[in-house]
Amino acid sequence: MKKVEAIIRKTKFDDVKEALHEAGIEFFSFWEVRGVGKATEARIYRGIKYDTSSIERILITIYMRDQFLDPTIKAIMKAANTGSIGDGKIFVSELQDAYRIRTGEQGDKSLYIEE
Amino acid sequence: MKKVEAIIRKTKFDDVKEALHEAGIEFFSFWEVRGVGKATEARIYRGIKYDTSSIERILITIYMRDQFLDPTIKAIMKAANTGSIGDGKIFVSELQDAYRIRTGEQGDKSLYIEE
Amino acid sequence: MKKVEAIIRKTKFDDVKEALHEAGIEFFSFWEVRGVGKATEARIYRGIKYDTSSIERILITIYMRDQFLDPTIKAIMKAANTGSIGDGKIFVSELQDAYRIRTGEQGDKSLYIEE
Amino acid sequence: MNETLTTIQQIDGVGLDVSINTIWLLVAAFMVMFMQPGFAMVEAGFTRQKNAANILMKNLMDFVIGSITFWLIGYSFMYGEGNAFFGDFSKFAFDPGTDTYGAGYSDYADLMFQTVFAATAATIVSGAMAERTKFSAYLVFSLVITLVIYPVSGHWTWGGGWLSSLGTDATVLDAAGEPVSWGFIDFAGSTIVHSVGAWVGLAGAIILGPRIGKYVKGQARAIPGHNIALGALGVFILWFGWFGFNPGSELAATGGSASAIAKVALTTNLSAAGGAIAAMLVAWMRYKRPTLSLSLNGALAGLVAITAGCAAVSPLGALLIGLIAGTVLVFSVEIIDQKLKIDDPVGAISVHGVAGAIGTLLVGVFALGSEVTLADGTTQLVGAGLIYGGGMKQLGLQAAGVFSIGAWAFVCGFILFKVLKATNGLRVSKRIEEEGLDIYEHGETVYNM
Amino acid sequence: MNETLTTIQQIDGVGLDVSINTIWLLVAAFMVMFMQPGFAMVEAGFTRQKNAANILMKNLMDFVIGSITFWLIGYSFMYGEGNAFFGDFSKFAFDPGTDTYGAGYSDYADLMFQTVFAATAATIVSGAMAERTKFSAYLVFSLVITLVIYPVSGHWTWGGGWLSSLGTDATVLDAAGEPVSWGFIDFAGSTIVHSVGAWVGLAGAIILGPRIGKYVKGQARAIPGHNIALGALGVFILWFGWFGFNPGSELAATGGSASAIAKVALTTNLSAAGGAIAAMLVAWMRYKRPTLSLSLNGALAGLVAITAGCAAVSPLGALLIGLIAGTVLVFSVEIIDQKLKIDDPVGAISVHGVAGAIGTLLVGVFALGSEVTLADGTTQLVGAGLIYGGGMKQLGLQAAGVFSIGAWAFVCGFILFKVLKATNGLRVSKRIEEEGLDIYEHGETVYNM
Amino acid sequence: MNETLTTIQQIDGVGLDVSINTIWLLVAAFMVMFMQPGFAMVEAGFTRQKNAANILMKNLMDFVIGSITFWLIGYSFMYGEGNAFFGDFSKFAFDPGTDTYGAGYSDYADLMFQTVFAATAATIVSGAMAERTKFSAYLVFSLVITLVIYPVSGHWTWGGGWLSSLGTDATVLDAAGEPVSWGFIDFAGSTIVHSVGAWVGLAGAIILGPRIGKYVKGQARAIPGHNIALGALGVFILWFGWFGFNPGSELAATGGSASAIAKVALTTNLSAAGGAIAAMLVAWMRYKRPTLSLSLNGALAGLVAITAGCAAVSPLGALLIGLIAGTVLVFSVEIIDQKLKIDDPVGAISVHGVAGAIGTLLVGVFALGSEVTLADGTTQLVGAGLIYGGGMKQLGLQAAGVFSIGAWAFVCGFILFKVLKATNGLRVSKRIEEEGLDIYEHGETVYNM
Ligand SMILES: Nc1ncnc2c1ncn2[C@@H]1O[C@H](COP(=O)(O)OP(=O)(O)O)[C@@H](O)[C@H]1O
Ligand SMILES: Nc1ncnc2c1ncn2[C@@H]1O[C@H](COP(=O)(O)OP(=O)(O)O)[C@@H](O)[C@H]1O
Ligand SMILES: Nc1ncnc2c1ncn2[C@@H]1O[C@H](COP(=O)(O)OP(=O)(O)O)[C@@H](O)[C@H]1O
Repeated sequence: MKKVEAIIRKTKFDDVKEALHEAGIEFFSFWEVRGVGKATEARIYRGIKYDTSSIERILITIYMRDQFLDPTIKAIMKAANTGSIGDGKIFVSELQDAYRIRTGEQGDKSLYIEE
Repeated sequence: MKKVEAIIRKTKFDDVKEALHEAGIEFFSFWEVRGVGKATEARIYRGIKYDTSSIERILITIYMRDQFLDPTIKAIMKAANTGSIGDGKIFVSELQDAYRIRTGEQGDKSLYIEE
Repeated sequence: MKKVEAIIRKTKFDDVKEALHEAGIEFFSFWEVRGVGKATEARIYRGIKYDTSSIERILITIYMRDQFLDPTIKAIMKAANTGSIGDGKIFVSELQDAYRIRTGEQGDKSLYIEE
Repeated sequence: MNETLTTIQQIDGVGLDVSINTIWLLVAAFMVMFMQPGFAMVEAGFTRQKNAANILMKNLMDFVIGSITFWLIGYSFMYGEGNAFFGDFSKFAFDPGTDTYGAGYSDYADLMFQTVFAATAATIVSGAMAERTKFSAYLVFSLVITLVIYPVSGHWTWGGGWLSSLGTDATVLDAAGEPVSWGFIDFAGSTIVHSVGAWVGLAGAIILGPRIGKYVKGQARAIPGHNIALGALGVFILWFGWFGFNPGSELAATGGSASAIAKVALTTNLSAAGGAIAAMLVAWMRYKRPTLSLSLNGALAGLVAITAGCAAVSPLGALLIGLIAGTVLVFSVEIIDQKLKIDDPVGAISVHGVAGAIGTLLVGVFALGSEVTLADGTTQLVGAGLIYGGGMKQLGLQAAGVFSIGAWAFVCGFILFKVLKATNGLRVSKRIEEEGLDIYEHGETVYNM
Repeated sequence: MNETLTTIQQIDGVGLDVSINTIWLLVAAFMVMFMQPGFAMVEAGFTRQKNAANILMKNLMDFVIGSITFWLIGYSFMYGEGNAFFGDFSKFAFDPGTDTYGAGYSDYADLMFQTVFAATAATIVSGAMAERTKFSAYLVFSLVITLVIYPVSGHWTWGGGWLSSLGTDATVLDAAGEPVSWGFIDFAGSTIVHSVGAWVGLAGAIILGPRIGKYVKGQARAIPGHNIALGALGVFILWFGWFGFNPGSELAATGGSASAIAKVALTTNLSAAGGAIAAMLVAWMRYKRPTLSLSLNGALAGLVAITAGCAAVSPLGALLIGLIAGTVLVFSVEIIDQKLKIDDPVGAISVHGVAGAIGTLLVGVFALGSEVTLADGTTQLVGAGLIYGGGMKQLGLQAAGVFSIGAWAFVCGFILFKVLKATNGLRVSKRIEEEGLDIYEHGETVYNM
Repeated sequence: MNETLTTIQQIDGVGLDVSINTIWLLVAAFMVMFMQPGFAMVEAGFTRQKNAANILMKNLMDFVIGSITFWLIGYSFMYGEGNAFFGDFSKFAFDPGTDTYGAGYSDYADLMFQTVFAATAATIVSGAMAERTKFSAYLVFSLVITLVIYPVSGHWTWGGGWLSSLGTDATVLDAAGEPVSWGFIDFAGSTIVHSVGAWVGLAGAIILGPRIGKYVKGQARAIPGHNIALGALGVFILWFGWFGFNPGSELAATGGSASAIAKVALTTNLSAAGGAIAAMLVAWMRYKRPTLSLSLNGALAGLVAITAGCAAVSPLGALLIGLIAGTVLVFSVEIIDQKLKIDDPVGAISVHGVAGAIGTLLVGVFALGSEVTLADGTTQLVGAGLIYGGGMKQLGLQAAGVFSIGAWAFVCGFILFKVLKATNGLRVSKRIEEEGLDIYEHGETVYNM
């Protein structure tokens, strides 16, 4: 199982969500993060410069079965891309185990609903 | 060492917290996330449908020594369960290293306080 | 590649940011989290005690090439330290893959900008 | 008030005093209308964010519905002459065309002033029933309270009904040989407005039952409000609005009323201050912390409590009423929440119901009374409270008002909500309550990225 | 209004009626000024948080600039005698020193009252052009609207210009043998204030184009406001302020005005209520949900719509106007947003433009008219609407006003923004829009840890 | 003001002018009371969320304590006749029973008006000492400022003390042969109210020292406020309230006062506008950005600055005072924060102290003066500023007031806080400051899930 974390523009969220659904991803979680990068736009608070480079982004976290990794990456890459600096990144890591609280299912099975 | 991430209902937070304490977990971090899932309740903003399925959840992150994994999973599974759709999931991954900033302790030792 | 997560005091954020920049870290993401720990200061809401121990912290997440791990840990350890309880922790885990959305670069390359 | 009206200079047939009184009444009415956002902010701030759109919508809609129905029928039902129990339909869809300035101010201004009071009674209920009530049921309720519940009991006192002359004693004749008429004192509506809302809300909260997760293993859980800064803003707005509510209820600013309105402003302010400080100190002693949420509730308790007696007591009496109300508030919240296990998310029952009842009763203790020259030339103090030598008489009258109106409101509320429960349904489903009324009932969330 | 002025008692040469009217006007002016935070909260709440500092700054600065320029020149240009189209410079940098109390109240009070109206017109525009307009361009715009656009069309009616006597018919002579003078009715400014702002904003929104991400593959996307609780607070504040806006526009409280101001308060309130409930119900039927955001907009639509006719229609007429305005609002928002694809983040064009136009036109339907005694002793109803037997005449006058002023505002706005676009630039760069105007334009964010 | 009082029509022995003045004073008092949420929102918005409950609680409690103590003792100490330096106890627990309408309005209205002023002085301090002061210490301080510090220096001018006749010159006799009496001009309290609060706060901020993390390696760090939208709302509320503060301070609306109150509203508004725009432009030039936070502070600086001279200067003069105040504000914030390293989280010292002092001094430059007919029949201008030919005299008087009152407030504050530090403790522990005063001092957080 994999954990995919994607940091994307807020304005691209709807597009990415749709692309993920098309790629077969039904569940994911997300929250707002701030990113520090190369952009160095000064903020001024009452005459003092501060926080010279943080921007607002959304972090999407998806836990998935291995076979979804490739389509997911592709979907995000396509939907979140604008070509300008600040499009964000995708990070992949290994997920060891997963449980569905409602049913107690474990492992792969907990990541999809049998129909 | 393990990293356990649990996505639970907000209303179950107090129960889970108590259960974790009983399971010997003294430290954890949490924040609010939104989840996208199968529920597809339409929202309407000024006549336009949007964001058709996001719900509010809490993500709890616990970094722990290996021996705490089982009791932790059990505790969360029990305390967060309501049996209805939307109870959430638990994810486990490997943690490579840990440090306590205050003392500089590293590894397992950084995850508990000797008394 | 590594993923470093550091939970630090809000008031130490500026110091840590500077230290990271000095250590060569150009990009990171952060958000606000609440921590549950040993501190047990009671809150009272309309006569009922609750939420006896949560405090506000910042979680910094940095995805990096392996060679940055050591300087990064050192930088955070130094900048975030006050010596009092509550300084926070640093967690390290393995990162399997990374992509830069703008360019499509993958792996190590996606984590720095060639000049 | 305006006994020498005929001698007052007129412009186009309207006396300057009429203009003065009308301005005063309108400004007061506008300030009372401004209490609506005060309630909205308090109720939204003291509940969870997943239900914020719902509570704001309820606060908007009870004012909207109240504005229409009270103009259409409620006003007539309350102030139409009728009998001792109900008004009539003589003021239906109020629009006399030609203003009579009957009471020394524009008739239209009176309607406006009374309308915002009706809406206040309605809006209190939403707090006690927050976070679990169906929106459609709430709309029906808003209609009924401004059409019937509030106007009827309002008629009993302010509309000249039976409570307004309950104290009259056939043996006490004034200089003109008429029995001196007085009764239950509720100057601006501790009981008539605030408690009515609260007791209806109590009935609703009982029938609804507590929110999911409020009582776990027999223990009350704290469900903190999501934005106490908005709540504090709301309380300050309410405090401000109360300077329209109480001093405005003098309904005049000329003659002796010029002093009366200022004195009412003073008693109102002192009681609010007393309520806040008492609640803070009691909470400090009991819970080891001077908590903001209870201090805010304490200020409101002081305001509600003084509303009945603001024109009848001295500044010192007002301060004492506030201190008592603030003290009781803390215990009341604790008992209702933790002992009686009635889930009142914003404390409306304690603030508007308990403090309203206590404040109304305390008029029977602290009222200065007014001197009346009797037929035999002696003077007598009528309406004086216990400590000013009035004995238990006024206290009895106050109790009669508190209990009769309380019973009316509670019973009406109880029946109404039972009927709603059986027909339309009163409570949202478990899932909706869990995920928030905003998404399911209104399809909208208040906070977005 | 004060025909018998000379007989009124004076203190130091100033009649008590002057004091009464001045107080009334000042309190009303302060309440209208208080609409500024209402607009600020609505606009900030209904847009995204990354642009909140920008929108707050615009709301602050249009009031600031308007206050200065309208005092300096705008007031003179609007109310200076001039000709039928423009005022003059006779009131430049208004400071007469000795007050003439020319209109029955302090001259300075009049300036204050008119100033806050001018600022209202200006502030409406920021909503329609939110989240993408350069701050510097907005400053220039604020200057121009309070210096020229608003004062000129304002002069046409309120300044005694051509629209104010358009209905005059040389054959209808009053008792004194003079032609009875009346014209376009816009009592407090549905068209003169609100629509002017909206049509300028429409021009701006068209020239700017939609926000990035608003229309994707030809489909309108929802970009929800970041804090509807602030938005709701803003609407309540505006509602409160409107009680200064409309009743204050009577410009007097003595004589028959004592009744008029109260009646205007009533019509204003009923229309607002009608607007809110209609919008809620229509949205409920159309989108299956009673949404807060549209109900709030509906209340504003009701308020804007009644502003023209608040003194001319009956309470029932007012309620109907509100219901119509609230209904139209929902469709207007949908059409402008989804069909015409004009991106108006807070719905200003629908609320202030469309509802303003409809409300102004409806005066031609619902106006009660006023009876005038003619030279031959008979009486005639002038200014009556369609349903009161006035035929199409008043409707025609209303249409003349709506279209002439609308055209003036739209064309001026169009030229102004085209010029700004070509010179200073009107829209921020893609990157700034993406990351938020707050950081790049103001170097500051509103929400911080 | 009411020289022909006896001839005014009365109702029940109370003149209509008394009603008019009383209404005016009460409405103004309510508006000033409403400045409390303004301050609360500004201070909460400009500090961090972990201390929001604390700052809201302080704002609530200083008004509460001020309301009680000023009624009980402060009012008497300020306005009781006494001597040139202190009042007396003749108005202790103010409740005269029978209203004398001594000054042309209800005595109770006067108390209300003065009370809200006292509370304003108190509330300013919380901003300067925010985010690190013990709550218990703050309560004691609130008591002392409304009991002693504010009433004493207030007595010097408004209570008829030594500053009020400092300009009197035994050789300048009026028509009646009496020396013409005038002195330090501070119409509504730039110095008497605002600066007093600010200088006490300055003493407090110095004794407390800066917040943890404010100065790192000798460099000032920005600690941005957590919700500038609330801050902006607060500023708008304050601006609105100021229309009660300044025009209300005329204490009458009849006779020439009808014009005066309107003119004061105008000067107040122009100065606020001037302050905001100057601060914006200076910040734009100095920091490359038109920042919201400084523009908001600039508006407040303009308001504070004009408070002394609002009735003494021309509209143009007011605009200039605002422009100067707004300009100085930016430098003052920078110097106090970055050079002097005094940590004033919300800029209260610059806004209320520096702008207050400058505004008061500028009266000595811009005051128009008033003409007095002397015993010899010639007329003389007294109280005129530098540019109107008054020379340095009035400037000297203003300086005397600014410095004597400033010294009094600062020294009292210094002693008070030193005593508090030595006894109760003034500053919270490092851990409490780090984790937030809300949790540890009040056991409650403002924002919850
Ligand atoms: N190495 C990293 N670790 C953590 N977050 C990162 C990292 N690189 C990028 N981000 C996040 O992604 C956001 C946008 O990425 P950025 O590098 O600016 O895009 P681009 O590569 O297109 O220039 C950053 O603001 C930050 O939040
Ligand atoms: N694969 C996943 N990746 C990320 N988040 C998930 C995933 N599955 C579930 N979640 C999170 O958990 C929440 C609740 O889980 P859900 O699947 O709805 O519960 P259930 O399995 O009981 O139906 C979701 O809203 C989402 O936030
Ligand atoms: N094992 C853990 N898992 C998750 N979060 C943790 C863990 N340990 C600490 N934290 C986070 O770090 C914060 C501060 O750490 P803490 O242990 O209190 O510092 P110290 O070790 O210096 O006493 C906690 O409030 C919590 O948010």
